[in-house]
Amino acid sequence: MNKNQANEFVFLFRQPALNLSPEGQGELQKKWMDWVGSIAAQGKLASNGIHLAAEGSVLKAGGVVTDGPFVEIREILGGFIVVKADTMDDAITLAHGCPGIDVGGSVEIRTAFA
Amino acid sequence: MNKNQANEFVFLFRQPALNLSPEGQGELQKKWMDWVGSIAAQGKLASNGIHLAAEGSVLKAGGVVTDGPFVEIREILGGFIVVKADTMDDAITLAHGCPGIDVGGSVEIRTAFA
Amino acid sequence: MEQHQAALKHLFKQEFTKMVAVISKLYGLQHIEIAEDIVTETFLVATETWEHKGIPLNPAAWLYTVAKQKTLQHFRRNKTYTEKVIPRLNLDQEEHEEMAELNFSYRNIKDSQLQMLFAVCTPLIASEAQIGLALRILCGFGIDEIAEAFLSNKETINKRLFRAKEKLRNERIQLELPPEGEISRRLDNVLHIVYLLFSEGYYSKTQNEILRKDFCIEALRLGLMLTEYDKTNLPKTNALIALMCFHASRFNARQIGEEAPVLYEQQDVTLWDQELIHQGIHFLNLSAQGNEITSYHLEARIAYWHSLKQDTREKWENILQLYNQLLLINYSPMVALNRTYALYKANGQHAALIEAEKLKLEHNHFYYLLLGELYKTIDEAKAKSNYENAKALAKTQTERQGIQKKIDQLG
Amino acid sequence: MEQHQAALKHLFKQEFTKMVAVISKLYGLQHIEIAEDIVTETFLVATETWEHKGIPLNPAAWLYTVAKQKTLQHFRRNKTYTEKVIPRLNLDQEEHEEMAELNFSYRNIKDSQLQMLFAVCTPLIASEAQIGLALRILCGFGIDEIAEAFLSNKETINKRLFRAKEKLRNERIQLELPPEGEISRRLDNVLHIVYLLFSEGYYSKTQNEILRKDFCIEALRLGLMLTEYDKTNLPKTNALIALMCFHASRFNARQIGEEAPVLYEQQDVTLWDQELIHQGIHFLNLSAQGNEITSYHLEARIAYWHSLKQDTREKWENILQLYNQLLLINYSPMVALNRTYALYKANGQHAALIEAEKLKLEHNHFYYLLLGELYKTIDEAKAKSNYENAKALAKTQTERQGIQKKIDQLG
Repeated sequence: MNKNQANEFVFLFRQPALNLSPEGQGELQKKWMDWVGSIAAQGKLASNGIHLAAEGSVLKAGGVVTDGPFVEIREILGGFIVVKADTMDDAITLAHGCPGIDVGGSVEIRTAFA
Repeated sequence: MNKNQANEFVFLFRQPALNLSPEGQGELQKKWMDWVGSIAAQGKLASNGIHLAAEGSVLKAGGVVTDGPFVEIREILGGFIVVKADTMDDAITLAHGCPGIDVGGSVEIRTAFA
Repeated sequence: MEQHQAALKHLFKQEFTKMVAVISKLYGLQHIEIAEDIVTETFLVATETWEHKGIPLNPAAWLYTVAKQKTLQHFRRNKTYTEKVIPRLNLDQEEHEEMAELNFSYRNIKDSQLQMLFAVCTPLIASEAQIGLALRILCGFGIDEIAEAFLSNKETINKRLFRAKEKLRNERIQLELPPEGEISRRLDNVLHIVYLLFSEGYYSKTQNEILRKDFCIEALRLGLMLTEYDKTNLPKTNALIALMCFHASRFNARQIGEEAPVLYEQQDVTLWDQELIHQGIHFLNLSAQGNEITSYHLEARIAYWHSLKQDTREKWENILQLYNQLLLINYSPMVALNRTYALYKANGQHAALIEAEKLKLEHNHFYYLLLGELYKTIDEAKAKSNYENAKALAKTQTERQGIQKKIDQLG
Repeated sequence: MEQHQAALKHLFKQEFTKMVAVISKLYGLQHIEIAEDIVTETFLVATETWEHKGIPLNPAAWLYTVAKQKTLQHFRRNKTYTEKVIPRLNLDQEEHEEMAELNFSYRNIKDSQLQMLFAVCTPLIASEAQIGLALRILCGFGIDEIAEAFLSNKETINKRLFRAKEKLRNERIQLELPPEGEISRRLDNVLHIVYLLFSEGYYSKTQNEILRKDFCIEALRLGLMLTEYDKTNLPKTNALIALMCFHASRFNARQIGEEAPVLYEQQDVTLWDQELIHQGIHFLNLSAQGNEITSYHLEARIAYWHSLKQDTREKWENILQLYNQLLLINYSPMVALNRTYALYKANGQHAALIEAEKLKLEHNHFYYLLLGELYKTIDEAKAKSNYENAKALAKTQTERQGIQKKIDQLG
């Protein structure tokens, strides 16, 4: 396996819909930047990823379309980043401190391949 | 809003773990390529995305780490692509025919922003 | 005598590019027109002399000797040049002392030609101008031939070449290889131009079959030239050569006299050039080294599958998957159409129709031709209306006649 | 007389770059050494003449006239040059006729200098060589000054410059602006070199304060030169200028006599140059146009916040966020360390310690300095051992002495 590819992990961020004031939102946003900045400061950020708007639809068997991903999945996927780490354990260590976790969310850590 | 950004949507692919023979896997892979090829043939593929290995971990509040994303979420996120479409409805139309749906999966369609 | 003339013409064409490259190398690319003049004068002397005395044993060496004298004379005779041109030469001290001595060694000819290839294919010149310049300077075609290939006239081509050379001068393009670190990137542009040259022959509008074949052969020759140097003999170079070999192998099959190009499905496979197909497979194997997969790789593999006579589902399924990959690298309407045609051959009309209807290439007559083809056995009325659309959008009388035939064949 | 000498030196430095650019423009960059010789001879004549007859009313015009004569003489006198150099000139016919006439118009000087800036900053030359060349050719510094700035000797600098000029010749760099479509991309390299020049002055190892300031001023001048042309006056250019203004404003505060650079927190803010800070804000506003956010934008904003005297949490929170963004664009150990320092000032030692421990920059003495600083009020033993690590890794005696002071100040 190619070394460059083996060492990339995707962090998937899930978080329930929050009802925050603009200040609260700004505060959370700052915490996110501090957390991503911390990973970047360690030279371990491979890609800043894509951010997803909350609105969305889910398409399922039989052409069933449900509004928003909320119905089935309690925690909505808000975006992802790609990090560099030697092992899955190192990647999990990097994921610690993610501000989404403190507001009821989770980080899913997955090995990436092109 | 910037026009280029407004018109990009992310397709998130979820699918239960499948127990396929190598032939079955090859067949499904071909169907995926045909489906992505169809979107690309319409000139509507913005990025071929990142593919995710099945193994993974989920980090939650209190530092709880669970093996694999399967525990909580029945359908595992397998990857994503980014498509160009004028509206969410057009994006949903593009998502139709995704081979993951036929094997018990779903496509979540979300507006992307940088 | 006819044959004698043709042989001479062939020799001149070949030596033209070599001598122009070597003279330009010495006096700088900005004086390419002087180099052309000297070579043309050399050919005039050769024609006259050889007519009386017969062709010498080593005609190339004879030409080089005369070109050397002409060059010296040219620069001595023209006082203006000594004052205005010599001052602009790019000479090292050693080169300067060898000024009187053009170097027509095998190595120097090859080096100068490769440098000329990179100079003409500089990204600083628009590719349209590069094609004409490449045909003249790199392949030695006459203005009349280029005009014929482009269905144009000599005056227009001369103007276009003049502007291209002016551009070479203004951008101060040097006759040299790019710095080592940039060769692979610059090579992309060179390969692109070589492929455009090939396509110019393969899809040319002219009916002059010999001329069109010559274009393809010249493009192949330039591609092979790139394989003689380690730095340019990359997998993508081999992929492009493989692609050109496979295409060229069908050259004869595509032609029936002066008729329109024969559709792939109607080609006489006994006319396919097996030698070129084998060459293609050889270069296709070489291209598989390394990790980079370029569009040339995918197109060459598609062409390889097309070179197999049997019309199996496996073949079309492979072609379909290659087109899928090609679309991920580089979308184009023609690739989208070809992908849909492969889908039709692999999975049938109904599957292909659904996909075809999504393409909405409403200004493309090939799109309506494809729709007509797909509807033919399903809905004759729809087939007819699509063929009519195709005919209305077709650009040449020949194409319109071909489409009318299809309409007539419907029920 | 001292002052008179200094004024002359300043004039010569300024005119050196102009005259070398104009002469090189005419005779080609490959003859830059001849241009340098002519200008140096011109200065010799000026020194001798002016000592007896006094400085003329328009010294620049006087120098231009002598340089013109010298240039003509030089090319007439040297028969070898007429035969070997003249043949290599790049002249248009008109230029050729004006050969005797160097054009020292304001416009031509500016154009030639801008072209020289792009030529010296070609990506084909390694940035190390570019710095020396830029200091000599673009800024007019003497070999002795460059040697002093680099803590090197004249011989080494001369060798380095010789190799850089050889590279200019071998790569056949032309004295010209890049084609329009490439200017923005090539500008990135020019801005990079200008910033390196500035840093060479700002962070130089030499104790010669005047020389170091001169480097910074010259870098600023080159930046401002780029704002005089629409095509190079882009938001990123303004961002770089803003950045240099903010940094330069603290130049005096950073120095206490011949001592080591004063740490930011210990600087005497009354020594900050408010005029330069206002200039910085002006260019920072200009840089906000357009969508591109370069690292110069982020660094200039950080420098802006540093220019505010009050040490508020808001200030450090803003600096922290800007460093976070900077890391997303471009990771470097120094940015990672500065980000952690900002975190300390915004969120306290404990938060910063956790982050600092993760950086693991084990070969960087600034890393241990930061750790020592963070442990100072938490764990003196750990503070001491980190300072000891820093001392062991520090590269100069001055640094080691400064760190020893910190150790002595602990408990």
